[in-house]
Amino acid sequence: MIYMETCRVEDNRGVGGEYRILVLRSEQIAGSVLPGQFVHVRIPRRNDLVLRRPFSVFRVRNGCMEIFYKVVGAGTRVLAETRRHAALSVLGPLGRAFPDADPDAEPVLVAGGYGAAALYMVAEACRRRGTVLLGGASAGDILLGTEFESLGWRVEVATEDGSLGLKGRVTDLLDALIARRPGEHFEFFACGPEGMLRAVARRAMQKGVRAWLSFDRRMGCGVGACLACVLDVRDEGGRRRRVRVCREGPVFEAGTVVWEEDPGND
Amino acid sequence: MIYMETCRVEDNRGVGGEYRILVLRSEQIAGSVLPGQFVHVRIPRRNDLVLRRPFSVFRVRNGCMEIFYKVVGAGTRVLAETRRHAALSVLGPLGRAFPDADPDAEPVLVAGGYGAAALYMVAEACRRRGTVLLGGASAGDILLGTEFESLGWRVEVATEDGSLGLKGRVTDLLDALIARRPGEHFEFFACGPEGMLRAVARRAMQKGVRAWLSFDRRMGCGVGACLACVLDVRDEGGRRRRVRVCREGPVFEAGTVVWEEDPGND
Amino acid sequence: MTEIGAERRAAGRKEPDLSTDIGGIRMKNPVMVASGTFGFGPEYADLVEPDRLGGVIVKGISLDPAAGNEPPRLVEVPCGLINSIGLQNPGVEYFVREYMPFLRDCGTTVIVNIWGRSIEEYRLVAIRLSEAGGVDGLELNLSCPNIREGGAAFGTDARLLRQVVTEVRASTDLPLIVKLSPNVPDIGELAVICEQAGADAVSLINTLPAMAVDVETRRPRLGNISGGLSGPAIHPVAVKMVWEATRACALPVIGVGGVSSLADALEFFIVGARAVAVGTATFSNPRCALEIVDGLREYLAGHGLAGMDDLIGTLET
Amino acid sequence: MTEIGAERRAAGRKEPDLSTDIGGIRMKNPVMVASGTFGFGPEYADLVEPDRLGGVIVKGISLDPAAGNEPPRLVEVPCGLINSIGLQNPGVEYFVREYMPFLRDCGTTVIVNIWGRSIEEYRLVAIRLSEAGGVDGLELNLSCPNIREGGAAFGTDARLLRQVVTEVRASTDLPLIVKLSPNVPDIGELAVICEQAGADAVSLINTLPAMAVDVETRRPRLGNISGGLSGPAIHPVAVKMVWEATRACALPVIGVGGVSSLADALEFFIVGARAVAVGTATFSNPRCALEIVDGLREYLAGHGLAGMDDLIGTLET
Ligand SMILES: Cc1cc2nc3c(=O)[nH]c(=O)nc-3n(C[C@H](O)[C@H](O)[C@H](O)COP(=O)(O)OP(=O)(O)OC[C@H]3O[C@@H](n4cnc5c(N)ncnc54)[C@H](O)[C@@H]3O)c2cc1C
Ligand SMILES: Cc1cc2nc3c(=O)[nH]c(=O)nc-3n(C[C@H](O)[C@H](O)[C@H](O)COP(=O)(O)OP(=O)(O)OC[C@H]3O[C@@H](n4cnc5c(N)ncnc54)[C@H](O)[C@@H]3O)c2cc1C
Ligand SMILES: Cc1cc2nc3c(=O)[nH]c(=O)nc-3n(C[C@H](O)[C@H](O)[C@H](O)COP(=O)(O)O)c2cc1C
Ligand SMILES: Cc1cc2nc3c(=O)[nH]c(=O)nc-3n(C[C@H](O)[C@H](O)[C@H](O)COP(=O)(O)O)c2cc1C
Ligand code: FES
Ligand code: FES
Repeated sequence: MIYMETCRVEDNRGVGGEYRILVLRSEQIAGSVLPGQFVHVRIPRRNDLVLRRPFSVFRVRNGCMEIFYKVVGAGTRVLAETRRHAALSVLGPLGRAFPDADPDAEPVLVAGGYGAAALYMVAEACRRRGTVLLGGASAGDILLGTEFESLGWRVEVATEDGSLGLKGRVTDLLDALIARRPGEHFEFFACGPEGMLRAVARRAMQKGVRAWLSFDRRMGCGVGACLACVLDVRDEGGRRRRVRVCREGPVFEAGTVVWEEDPGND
Repeated sequence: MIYMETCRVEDNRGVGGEYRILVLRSEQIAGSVLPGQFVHVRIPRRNDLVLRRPFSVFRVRNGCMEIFYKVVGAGTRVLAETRRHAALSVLGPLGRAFPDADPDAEPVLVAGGYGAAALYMVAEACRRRGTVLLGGASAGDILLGTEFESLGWRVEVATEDGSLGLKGRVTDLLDALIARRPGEHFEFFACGPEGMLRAVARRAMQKGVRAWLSFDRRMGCGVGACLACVLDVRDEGGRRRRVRVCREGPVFEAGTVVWEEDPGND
Repeated sequence: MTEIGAERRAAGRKEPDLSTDIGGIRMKNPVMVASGTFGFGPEYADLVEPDRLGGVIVKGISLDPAAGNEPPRLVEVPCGLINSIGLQNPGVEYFVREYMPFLRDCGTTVIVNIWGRSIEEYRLVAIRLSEAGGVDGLELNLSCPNIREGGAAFGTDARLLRQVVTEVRASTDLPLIVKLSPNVPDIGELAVICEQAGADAVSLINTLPAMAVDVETRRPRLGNISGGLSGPAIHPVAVKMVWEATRACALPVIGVGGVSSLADALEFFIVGARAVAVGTATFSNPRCALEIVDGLREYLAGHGLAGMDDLIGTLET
Repeated sequence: MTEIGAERRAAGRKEPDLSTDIGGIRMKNPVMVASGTFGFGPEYADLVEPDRLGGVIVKGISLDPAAGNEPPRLVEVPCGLINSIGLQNPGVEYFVREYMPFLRDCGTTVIVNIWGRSIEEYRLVAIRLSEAGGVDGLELNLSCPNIREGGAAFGTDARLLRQVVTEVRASTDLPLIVKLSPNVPDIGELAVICEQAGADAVSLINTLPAMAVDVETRRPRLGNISGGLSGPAIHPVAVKMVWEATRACALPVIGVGGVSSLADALEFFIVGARAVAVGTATFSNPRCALEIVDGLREYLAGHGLAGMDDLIGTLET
């Protein structure tokens, strides 16, 4: 069931750099959202912005749903200025959640930037704790490390400029992890830029690991009506199909995705 | 000289009903504005509103220029929400001022609704004090009565619903005044809805009184470039000319205005 | 018309009558959802009760499945958006099998928007949908800026327009609405051709051809380079076109383009539209069309109008 | 072009070269102010140094004085405005006598927009302005939605278009810019006709025909019933048209429509415009064009581009 709910802003705080957490009082959506689902938020006061903005649900606490967002453009700038007690129209929960983790596999969460937000509920839900790999351009883009640790996950970090953790990419951490534990039966859960997802998919396919990827696409309706957010996948029969990230996704199994360009060697 | 000035909001307070006073810190405009001139204010934050909004300058005090406005639509609604310390872009001073009052005449200010705001600086500037006639739909639309009185003007009031002063129109007050003092040499200064201006003009022409009318027209540029705000007048030679309210006006001598419809009997 | 209105008023304080008729298509109220913005029917079911809508206009259906254009397919611009979906759809057979059962039962008027790469394709889709049952009308999309073959050409070339409407008309008994291209100097002329060729209504407007560029990468913001502009930005253009069309011919006109509030819909009715369709606004407010229905009822009651006939085409000039 | 660019780059960290050339009209930078939004020259003088503009395009001038349409002449709509000024102007004689002295001395390129009710009127105005001295180019307005005779018809009818351009071309040695109507299915075709008929450039776009209704009074919001839509709302439509025109013909194109920021101007340059003109945005921000000039200089420097030729038409598709 998708709801359109008017949510009060309970909090809207900066958490370093361009990152912020928006806390929304919600009955219906918070009560039913699953890990990996997202919501579609109407930007208040700016009539020139005709589209909602999609955000993963970061977590649900005390009857509130939280969104962990980065200020990148006009819409998120307005959100950043939105004060406590303001009312926001939110559609959700939208999309298909990450599936339950395989109890026989060691879960590895791979996050690029605010992708970490989409994986936090997975980390909460997994019976088994595993490793979280956090990547970003710089130390400021490494998000939620302590939160994942408090949930009992092992956290490893890579930054492209070397300002925190390994100097390199999050997939370098993944390579190292795979190399360190050759016999391990892994399951990957990833959210981040498409290049990162592709790199994770490539490793998963090479090693025969199941990998769940959460995609980011320009969205119109968020509910499957406009066909803006399509992605090409193969169905069981190997037939190429064009599906909607907002409805059949945003989570897809790596093996089903048809990559626009060859995954290459990254 | 027309300036484009970024003005800080020093105050923005409700003064009853839909009426508010906006106090703007201004160096350039406040330093040179004359009675009857107006400013053109950019509406902040609402990118969908592409036009500025014109407002008479109500008064200048302590290096601030004040605007007395009524909340009527999208732009004034946003203005009403604008907080202290916000910055507003203001163009001004614009248009031609009321001329200096004739020292040999008894000045009569005739105001409909927020038209009173445009006449306040006239009341300040006149050497001779006279009568202010304030009209409006209801008691709440009678504005600035005590302020005019503090300046030493006699104030008379008419409301259409009779909730304050005479039940009737401001022009009924004018008729009574003229009847009361048949030998008096008057000069009228009027600002209000076009119907009221027309009625004032008719009386002025009948009695041979000089009347200065301040017009309200939809404006684009405010400086004479777009030709949106035209009004038909006759020049000295009696030739019909189409002039710009924002540049040649907003103040016109009643006798020069070509009325679209016959002034009629109102 | 005014007589009927007077009669209704005389009948006392009845609820205003929102029903309307578009070239033989009866609708319980004149507010529909526009093609391409409401999917194939069930997508918004959790949020919008379809039986409270005047009608649903289904996303464009073609003979064969179509994959549409490459992403990105949507870009937001001031007070609007540009889409280059490219008429992706699963083809008429799949549509009839998978979606018509829902649509037949959804309790509202169902209009199917159709398109083809040739007149023959238009004809075959029309025939298939006429047999399907449950379709109340067809909307011929002759104006899509997003497909290379056919598309807008049918809607701008007078000769082609006459031909495609005539041939589809001969192939189906369903009421036929023609969705024209706004990219023409004289929309009235084309509306008259539709009328002569046997169409039952026209709908105006489709999106305006448009384009946006990422100035950092210097690449188009859409996979397809250009697309069609919709949303509040185009509403004043649509109002003008609807007004012109209603003056040029007797066909009922469906007003489409930038409707996001009651006032937007009222403008269309006042200039002469017999129905409106809400498109882009649904993305931001899924219940926009329903809110307009409620607002319209209040407006009619508040203005002493007994029904839509007292409102439609009452512009005073 | 790229060679020149490379040379310039080699010459070191020089200021980028903003100068451009529109069909023989040299301009110090490619940002002008659009016809009808900057008056006859002096109106904005207190706020905008004209000698820092690329050029001023004067409000439409006709042979005889014209009173224009009845007020209200302007209505604000989402991200735009509709105007129905109706080409009010004091006539060419008065213009030359009263305004040309200011314009001759204002230190920028002066383009005069002209219109007529017949081809003969266009010709006579062109001749008078050619003799006046100080006019750097003429812009033929063949696309005004606000006058009944002539106006847009010249810009949408291929035959008339060819005729008016040919005849005006024969009457003047001034560079000739044709301002086309956006209300056509294929702007490229019309641009080619302008090229063949001897025009030196085209400018795109004029306003889109549009209309707004007061839903309480049920009257048009404009005295003239309808008018032309301008502002950010039309920018994506203009970008598409400029792109089409630059691909269809070799004429330089002036991009007009909804420019209110550096990014808007850059979009025009990237799709191929050799200059832009700022219209409606000047009302809200009189210094908009000047701010774009400054922003453009920074953009070129920041992106290692030596001049406009390194930017114009560099869309990667
Ligand atoms: C399923 C999903 C989950 C997301 N979760 C998060 C999250 O948890 N935290 C977070 O910070 N961001 C998230 N994003 C990205 C977020 O939607 C964009 O950053 C945001 O829409 C930018 O809006 P803007 O107006 O500030 O930027 P602008 O660039 O001004 O936006 C203009 C348009 O582009 C779209 N857009 C811009 N960037 C993106 C993007 N990366 N992906 C999709 N559309 C985009 C906007 O929605 C809007 O329509 C998610 C995106 C998707 C699709
Ligand atoms: C010279 C002049 C002086 C004015 N002085 C005052 C004043 O001192 N106090 C005050 O409260 N109001 C004054 N007004 C009227 C004021 O400009 C409008 O009330 C205001 O623009 C309404 O804007 P809005 O967005 O709230 O309303 P909307 O109706 O949403 O405005 C939409 C558009 O219509 C225009 N518009 C709306 N009403 C008017 C109007 N009455 N006159 C001209 N344009 C209008 C707006 O500027 C805008 O372009 C003056 C107008 C003029 C021309
Ligand atoms: C995402 C999207 C998809 C569309 N698909 C179609 C379509 O398949 N067939 C069609 O005739 N019109 C289609 N349209 C056009 C709309 O039906 C409508 O004519 C246009 O968007 C203007 O209305 P609006 O401004 O209310 O959106 C589409 C519009 C959008 C935004
Ligand atoms: C008030 C107004 C008056 C205009 N007058 C003319 C004119 O006289 N001649 C002309 O060719 N274009 C005229 N235009 C059109 C503009 O030059 C320009 O093409 C159009 O407004 C689009 O640009 P913009 O969106 O930047 O305003 C006028 C536009 C406006 C808003
Ligand atoms: S966003 Fe509309 S279908 Fe996915
Ligand atoms: S408002 Fe532009 S000329 Fe007066």
